[in-house]
Amino acid sequence: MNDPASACTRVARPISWMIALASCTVVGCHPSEPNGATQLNTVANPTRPAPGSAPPPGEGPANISVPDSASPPEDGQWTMPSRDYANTRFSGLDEINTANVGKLQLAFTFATGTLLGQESAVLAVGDTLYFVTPYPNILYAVDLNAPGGGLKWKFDPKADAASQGVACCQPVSRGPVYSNGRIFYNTTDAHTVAVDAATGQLQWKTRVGDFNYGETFTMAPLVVKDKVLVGNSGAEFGARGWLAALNASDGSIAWRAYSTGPDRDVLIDPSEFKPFYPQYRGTDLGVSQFPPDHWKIGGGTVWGWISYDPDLDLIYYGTSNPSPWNHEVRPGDNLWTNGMFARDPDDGHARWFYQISPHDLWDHSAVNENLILDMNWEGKPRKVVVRPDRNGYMYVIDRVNGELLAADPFTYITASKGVDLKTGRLIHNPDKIPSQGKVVREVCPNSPGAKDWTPSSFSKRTGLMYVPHNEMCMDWEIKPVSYIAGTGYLGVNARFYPGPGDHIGELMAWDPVARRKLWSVPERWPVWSGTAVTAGDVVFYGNLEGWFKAVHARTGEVLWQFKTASGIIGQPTTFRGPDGRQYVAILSGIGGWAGAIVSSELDERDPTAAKGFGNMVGELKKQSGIGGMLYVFALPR
Amino acid sequence: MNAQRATGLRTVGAIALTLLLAACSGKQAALDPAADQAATIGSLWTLMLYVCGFMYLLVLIFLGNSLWRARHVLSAEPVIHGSQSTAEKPLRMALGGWFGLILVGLLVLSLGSFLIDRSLANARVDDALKIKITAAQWWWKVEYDAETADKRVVTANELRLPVGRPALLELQADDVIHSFWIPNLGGKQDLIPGRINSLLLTPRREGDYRGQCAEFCGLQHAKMAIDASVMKQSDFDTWQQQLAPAAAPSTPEQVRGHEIFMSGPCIACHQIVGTPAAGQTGPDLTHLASRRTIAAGARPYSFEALRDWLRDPQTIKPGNHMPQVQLSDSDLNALTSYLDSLK
Amino acid sequence: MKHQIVGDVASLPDAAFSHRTLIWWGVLGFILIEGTAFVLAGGSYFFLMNHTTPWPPHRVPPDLLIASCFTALLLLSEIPNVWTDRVAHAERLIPTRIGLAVMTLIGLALIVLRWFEFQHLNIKWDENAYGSIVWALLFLHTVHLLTDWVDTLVLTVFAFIHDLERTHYSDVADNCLYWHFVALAWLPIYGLLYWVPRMLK
Amino acid sequence: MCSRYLASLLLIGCSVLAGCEREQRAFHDQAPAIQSVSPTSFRAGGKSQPVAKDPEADKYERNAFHISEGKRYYEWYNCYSCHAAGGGDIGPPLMDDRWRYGGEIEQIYSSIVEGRPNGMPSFAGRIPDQQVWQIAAYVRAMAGNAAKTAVPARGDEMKNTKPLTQIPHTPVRTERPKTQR
Amino acid sequence: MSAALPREPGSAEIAALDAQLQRTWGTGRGLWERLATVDHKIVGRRYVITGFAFFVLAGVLALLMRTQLMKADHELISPDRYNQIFSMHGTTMMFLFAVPIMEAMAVYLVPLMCGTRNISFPRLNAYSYWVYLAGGVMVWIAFLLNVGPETGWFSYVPLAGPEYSAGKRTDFWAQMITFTEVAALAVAVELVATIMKQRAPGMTLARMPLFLWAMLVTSLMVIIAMPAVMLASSFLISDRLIGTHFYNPVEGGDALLWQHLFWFFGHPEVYIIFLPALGMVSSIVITFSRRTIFAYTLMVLALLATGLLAFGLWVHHMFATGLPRLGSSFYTAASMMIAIPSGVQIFSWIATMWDGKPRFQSPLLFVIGFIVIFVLGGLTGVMLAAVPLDLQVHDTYFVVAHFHYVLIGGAVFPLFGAFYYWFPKFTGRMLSERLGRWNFWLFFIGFNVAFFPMHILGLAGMPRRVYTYPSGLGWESLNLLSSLGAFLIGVSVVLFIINVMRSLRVGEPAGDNPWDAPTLEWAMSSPPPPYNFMHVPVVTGREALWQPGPRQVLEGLSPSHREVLCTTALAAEPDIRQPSATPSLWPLWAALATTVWFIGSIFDARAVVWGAFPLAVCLIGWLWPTHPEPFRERSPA
Repeated sequence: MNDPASACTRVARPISWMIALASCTVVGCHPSEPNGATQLNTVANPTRPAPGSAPPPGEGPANISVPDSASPPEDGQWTMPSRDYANTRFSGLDEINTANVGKLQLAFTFATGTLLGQESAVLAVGDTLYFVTPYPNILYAVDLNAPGGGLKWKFDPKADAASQGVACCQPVSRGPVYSNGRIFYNTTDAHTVAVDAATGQLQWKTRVGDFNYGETFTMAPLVVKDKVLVGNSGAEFGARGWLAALNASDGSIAWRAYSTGPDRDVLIDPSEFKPFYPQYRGTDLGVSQFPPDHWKIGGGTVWGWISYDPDLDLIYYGTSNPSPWNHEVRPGDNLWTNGMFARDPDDGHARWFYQISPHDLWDHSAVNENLILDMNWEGKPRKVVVRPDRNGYMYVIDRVNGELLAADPFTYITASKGVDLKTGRLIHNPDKIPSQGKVVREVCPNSPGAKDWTPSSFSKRTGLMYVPHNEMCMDWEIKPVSYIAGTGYLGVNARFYPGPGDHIGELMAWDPVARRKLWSVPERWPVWSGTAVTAGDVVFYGNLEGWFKAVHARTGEVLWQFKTASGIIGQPTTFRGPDGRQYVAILSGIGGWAGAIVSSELDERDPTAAKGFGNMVGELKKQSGIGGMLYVFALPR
Repeated sequence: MNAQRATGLRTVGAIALTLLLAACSGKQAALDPAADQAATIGSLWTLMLYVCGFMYLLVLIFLGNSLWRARHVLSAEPVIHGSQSTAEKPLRMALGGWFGLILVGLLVLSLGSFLIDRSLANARVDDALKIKITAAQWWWKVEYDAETADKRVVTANELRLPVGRPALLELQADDVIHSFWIPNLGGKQDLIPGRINSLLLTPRREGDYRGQCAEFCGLQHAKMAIDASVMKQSDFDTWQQQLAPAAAPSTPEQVRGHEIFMSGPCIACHQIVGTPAAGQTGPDLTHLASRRTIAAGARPYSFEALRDWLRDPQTIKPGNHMPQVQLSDSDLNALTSYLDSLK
Repeated sequence: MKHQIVGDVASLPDAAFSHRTLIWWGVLGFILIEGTAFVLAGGSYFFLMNHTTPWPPHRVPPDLLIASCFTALLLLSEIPNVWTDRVAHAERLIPTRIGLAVMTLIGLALIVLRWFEFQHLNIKWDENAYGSIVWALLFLHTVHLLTDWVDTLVLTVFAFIHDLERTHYSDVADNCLYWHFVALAWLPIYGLLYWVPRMLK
Repeated sequence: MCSRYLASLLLIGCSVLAGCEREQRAFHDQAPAIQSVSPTSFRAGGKSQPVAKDPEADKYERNAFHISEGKRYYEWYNCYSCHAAGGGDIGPPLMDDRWRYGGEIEQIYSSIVEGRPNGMPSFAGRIPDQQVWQIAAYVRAMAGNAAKTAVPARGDEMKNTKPLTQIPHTPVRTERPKTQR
Repeated sequence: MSAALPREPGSAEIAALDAQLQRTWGTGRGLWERLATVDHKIVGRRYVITGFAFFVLAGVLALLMRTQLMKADHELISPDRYNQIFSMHGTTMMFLFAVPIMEAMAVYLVPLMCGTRNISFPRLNAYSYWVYLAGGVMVWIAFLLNVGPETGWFSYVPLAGPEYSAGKRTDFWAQMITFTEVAALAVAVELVATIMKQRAPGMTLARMPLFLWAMLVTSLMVIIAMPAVMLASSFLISDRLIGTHFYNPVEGGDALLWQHLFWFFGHPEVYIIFLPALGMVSSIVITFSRRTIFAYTLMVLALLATGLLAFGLWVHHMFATGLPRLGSSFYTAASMMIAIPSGVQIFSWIATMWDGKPRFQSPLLFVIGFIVIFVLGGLTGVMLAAVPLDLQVHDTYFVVAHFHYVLIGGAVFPLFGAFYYWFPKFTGRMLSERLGRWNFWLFFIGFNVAFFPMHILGLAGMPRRVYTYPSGLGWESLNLLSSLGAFLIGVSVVLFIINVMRSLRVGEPAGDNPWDAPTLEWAMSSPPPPYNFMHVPVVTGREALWQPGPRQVLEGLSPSHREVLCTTALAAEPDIRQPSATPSLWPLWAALATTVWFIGSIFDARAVVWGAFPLAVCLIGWLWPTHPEPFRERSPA
């Protein structure tokens, strides 16, 4: 297992590389201006590592590491959107590094043919790139061998157009996943498909949910052992949340664990379920913590990121907000929504649960990524997950037993007064409890939260997390709402506006050991893209205006940036091409919740448009266009 | 003529007294108290009636007397200065006395009012049953608080209270100002959008009472009643426990009615716990058939009344938000018999 | 009935100043009415303020510059106003004409300033209750400013094309009185709109 | 003299009609019998083509009560959850006066009842006919197309759009609207 | 011109003077001259007749309501129409009948009682009438066109706000408020100025008839109270038309702001209606008892105290809104305190009668009816002031009974008394005493039959403003009784109208002073000549005409120009002569411009700006300083 000593030996290797880098800095190849493409860099690049080699040596962090089992060594590929089971989004490739990233150039582009939000990660498997468009959810296989990236094949799942009407924040897809010669991904109309990675032939297609009840798919599946894990979206439509495991072989449903309702639906077996805190113990809490019968439309969908710890053989994932947003309709803690489950991937049985926001007031869905890390915690090594949450706290939770170790605010928060570490409960701000007929003003963070689904990354070299997050506040009014199957189930008027400070979004480097923010890169608009970090100590992300940026992983300096045609809300990935060079890929195409104003051509004269974004991002229409394009970058040959 | 007047007054008084008794009984009568609050106010009313009645009597006597004196023909010259009159001085003294009497009377009344108000305001609320009442045009939503959320009981246009236990009502309005008033139980309290008011009632006498919205709230202000029952604690508990999900339809006709309900516009606004219907903008119907009235007291409950209501709600309660849905007679019967099965 | 004539009023003057004239009482009555309206509008401001935190809801108090210029000019205008009042009482034609003209010009400048003040307000009336009451107070005062300015303008024009009688001088004096009211009424409104939100911080 | 009376009588008569139409609270109104208004005819593509106007339908967008009820039902039937207060969200904006399936009240009625591809569900059987007309009238009001004297300035809710009484009626444009920058 | 003083004018001199004054002050018979008239008697007469017409119209509405409520479950009138009817009944009675008719009586009587030739601002007076007429006619036409107010005379928000009162109905109501308040305020200012500056020489404050005192206090109350409702209704209409948020609780407004502002006006309003009636009662009691009022000073103090206290108890209309209970107790005390001055006045009148020699003619009958009814209403008022009791009977028929006892008893009975009393002065003919008695007894009995049962109905739980009620609650018989009583009142009012019609043609000629009343309005012929007083009367005692000796007068006011005498405010010593405005059409044009402005702004908010221009033009035309040539010749050097 992972003891600190072994971690040390492993991270000691990159030291020599650091020396090289340092010398580079000394002789003046200081990373270029943001438009560094114009700057000539005459200092020699680090030699290209051989394919499949281990990450370059460097100085690794002392008190934190990623378990090897959850994060296998670098192979130059990127087979799942979160890169590995630990959700690090860390690539061991270092051909592109702080010294030369300024020279990054466009290698090729590829039109996606769709104009809504492009949230998909671009997978790189062997000599092929795979990505999924928003509805109609076409899976593209791009041939890296063809000059300029030719189309290998494309697969159209023929998803039902009507399902677009129940996709809360555009019918996006967060990507496919590759496993064992097949690509699995989810379609908007709540199907999961398996496609032969080589030929694009459909292997199986399973209808896992029913969009007539508001269930759609936006998440990327995760394949654990022989199970394809998928969860639904649609808590804005009163969909009851679940996570399902499909047998990878034939697509049949192995198990389905609901987020509300009786224990047998939630797959809680009292003999196995050992939550740390007493409030989660009891029978059928998923029923009793809702008004009568409400659990059937209680939300708690599972549309975020799943992590997996092979050592403990547990998956970790969060459940979303309860339905509807109007909290007065659903008194009680609304278990098991807005919390985090640890489950056995084989039978789906829950092992522990921790609720991030009991009786959620603000749509602070708890679906964000859980980074699987091993840390020295108060002198003792502990297996933890670290998760930046929408409610503005950075949670550190023991992943063995579900004990809350820390919840540190990383943004301006008025919605709550902190987290009680004894009881594990979030303390709602009594001044901000919404009641009907009043606007609650200055709720920070707002409902997309301090950080929405946009995944952060963790560098094994710096020991830092790179978190794209936002400083936004909102006014919030609740109003009566009826559940009508297939229509939105919100009961809220909201309008968003920037929080304190001169910027809305930022890319933040968070030190999970010291539990503090180190530096940040400010952005005028919300940061709605994921991040990726490489062994070259470069962090990649994009912003809504369309700039794709490379940032120094240690200083936060913007080393390089490139203006794509549309805003970026995708997830950057990096890989080694068949020609042995390191590439960086990103989808550009504004949309999603924050960008719908632009790509759905909403009318920002209504501040409540896009559930409140209308009030804030109307100007974005002037700065970002509608688009859908794959960009792949590489250093000049 | 004065004699006539006096007789007339006596007759009027006698009639008035008889009629006054009408106010002293009934299921929507302020002077027929069934709760501590109404009883306390009733005693204040009695005090006021006596004090004010006495003062009124004095005025009438004085007035009658002055008219009686007018029979005496006095000199024709007008009195320009009060001092010319011998009666000026005694009248001044009488005025002083009258002034004092008013002061004392008002003092008694203010003090009485103040003390009673304090006693009402300071009543104990620790073990009170908490009930949230939301008023909308033109019906009442009633939610009983419970230890866990799933034990909460939601109903509409009826309020059931256990006898002897204080009930703390939390009052809110969805749209316009309404006023909650069950005269037999206590005074009224407004429900104002954007504010939360509360009202404490401590029922002491079992029985059925009626309340009505007391603040003008639009077209159907007249037909916004609430049916209140005060019952034994044990009966109350039984009632609450019965309120599990709605009965499943049993006869084929009910099954068809159920289908009509679930596939029609009904479910957009109404809730029937245990079925997909989860609307909130209309009254909860889970136990509709156990209520004594429909449409917030517009009609007594009966199968026929319910069917009439479903056929044409706009004739029974013009302007209300229940739409007219075109249904064939057989569909109407099926729907009615399904709803009628929701005991 | 027999009448007995006991005196003759023909020797009484037919014009006078201030409270001896009917007009003055009328002006006073309207000042009272409008003053009450101002007080109640100010009360409404406080009433709404007590219902909303923070105040203003978007935390941005209105910009001080233009309003303060306006206030300063309004206060300065009291100098020519008092002077005009004095020369009118003395029934001096030329100074009265000058005073009226100066007051008209100052009034015009104030209206222009007010125009910019509206332009630079921190909020629109249809944003929230704060915006509504701010606009209402400012609008209310602007109406007074405008009416008195039109009144001054008419008097000025009249004074330049006619000789003035005592009754006209009296009108001028009443106009000066009303201007006192316009100026005085502004000060609490200025405090309310511009300083109360700042003091709350 | 006589003619003057006659004229004033006529004037009053006219305003009687206008007033009645705008102010009537018709609880039992028979909804217009609508012939299917196809948005897919060659002429109706995205533009408000003049369709055969049913005077009954026309009444709705000129009647204050219907528009006000429409606003209520727009919320009750969760229309706002996709179209917000007209600015749009999952569904397209309704206040920009750009209509994919036609902006006449009959066409809006059809869109609600029949549903449209790409997500607009069909509310046939879910919303009673008269209420659909009322909602359609309110939707017309959002883009400034209903009678200005019949629309409410705002609702008792979070401030959203400009007061409806002040939303200018933007005539249907053939070019791309200004939202395309 | 004059010989030695004192002297008695010869009849030739009188005839010559009369002819000259007729020329100077008279109103011609042409249409334009009638429209241009500024004679306070003509304007007052129009005012009274218009006000009475509104009384009859509102009475018809009352009968409609009583017809509807005669039976349980009676659905004769639809709720929509019924709501308009009761709103119009209240609105018309309060705003178009009660306040205007009291002011109208004052417009007619105050200059006469003061001993002056015209009211202080005759053109403003004419303007006030036209504006009042326009407002009343506007709202009634609107009502007939089904655009009548539907939210009660109190128009509580949010029911009257933009969301719940569709269309223009409430807008018309709100503008009607503006119309009537402009009219009422104008009259109030005139009356104050008239009473303060135009009293006859020698009429010191201590010699003022109580009617003048009552009107002075009333006018001051109007000046303080009416701006509140104008402000409130302006807020309301701007909420409805331009989307302000004064009453939108969600955006920081408050429904209770309306109630505070409305009742800050609404409660004094009751006293504004009631105080003039007290003045009338005093006049009648004095005349018919042939004794000066008992305790004059206390009566004056009582009027002042009532006027002051009236502003301290508006909150007692809001006890049920959940305001802090302890604060409410203060208003209980204040409300009860107002019983003290009322009690003192009641005592004084009865004492005056007791010590006097009452003649039981119609005016006094109405006063006796007033005392019997009003005292009962006052006592139920004391009951309503008690918070707990108010919570039971507030907004029930008990309150309906209470305020009809107070307002009909306290204002309409005295008003009818005043009609009988002053009719001879207005017309020169007596009303029939026999019909008068029928009129009184039918009214008195009908009133008590109609309204006494309502006390019981209220206690039996019947709320106000219901268009129908169910059977089985024991309300049927009382309601039937009440309706019968209402029809009795109707019959009595018809009798009154017949009486008036008859008397106008064949009534007994009245002579100057048929009742041998002591106040100055009886000093000239009936009806009064256009110039009122040939010479300026001099007052030597409180009961001017009862003073022994010949009537003393002053000469010297211009016979050829409109001129009035101003006296000092307190001691009423002759001070200056002031010109009085000549007939003009400008007030009519200004009123028309005002009407266009106000009604225009209902339909288009921009009318607030453009509508002001025609009005400004009219006002400039009206107020353009005249050149007082005629006076010059007569001015002392």
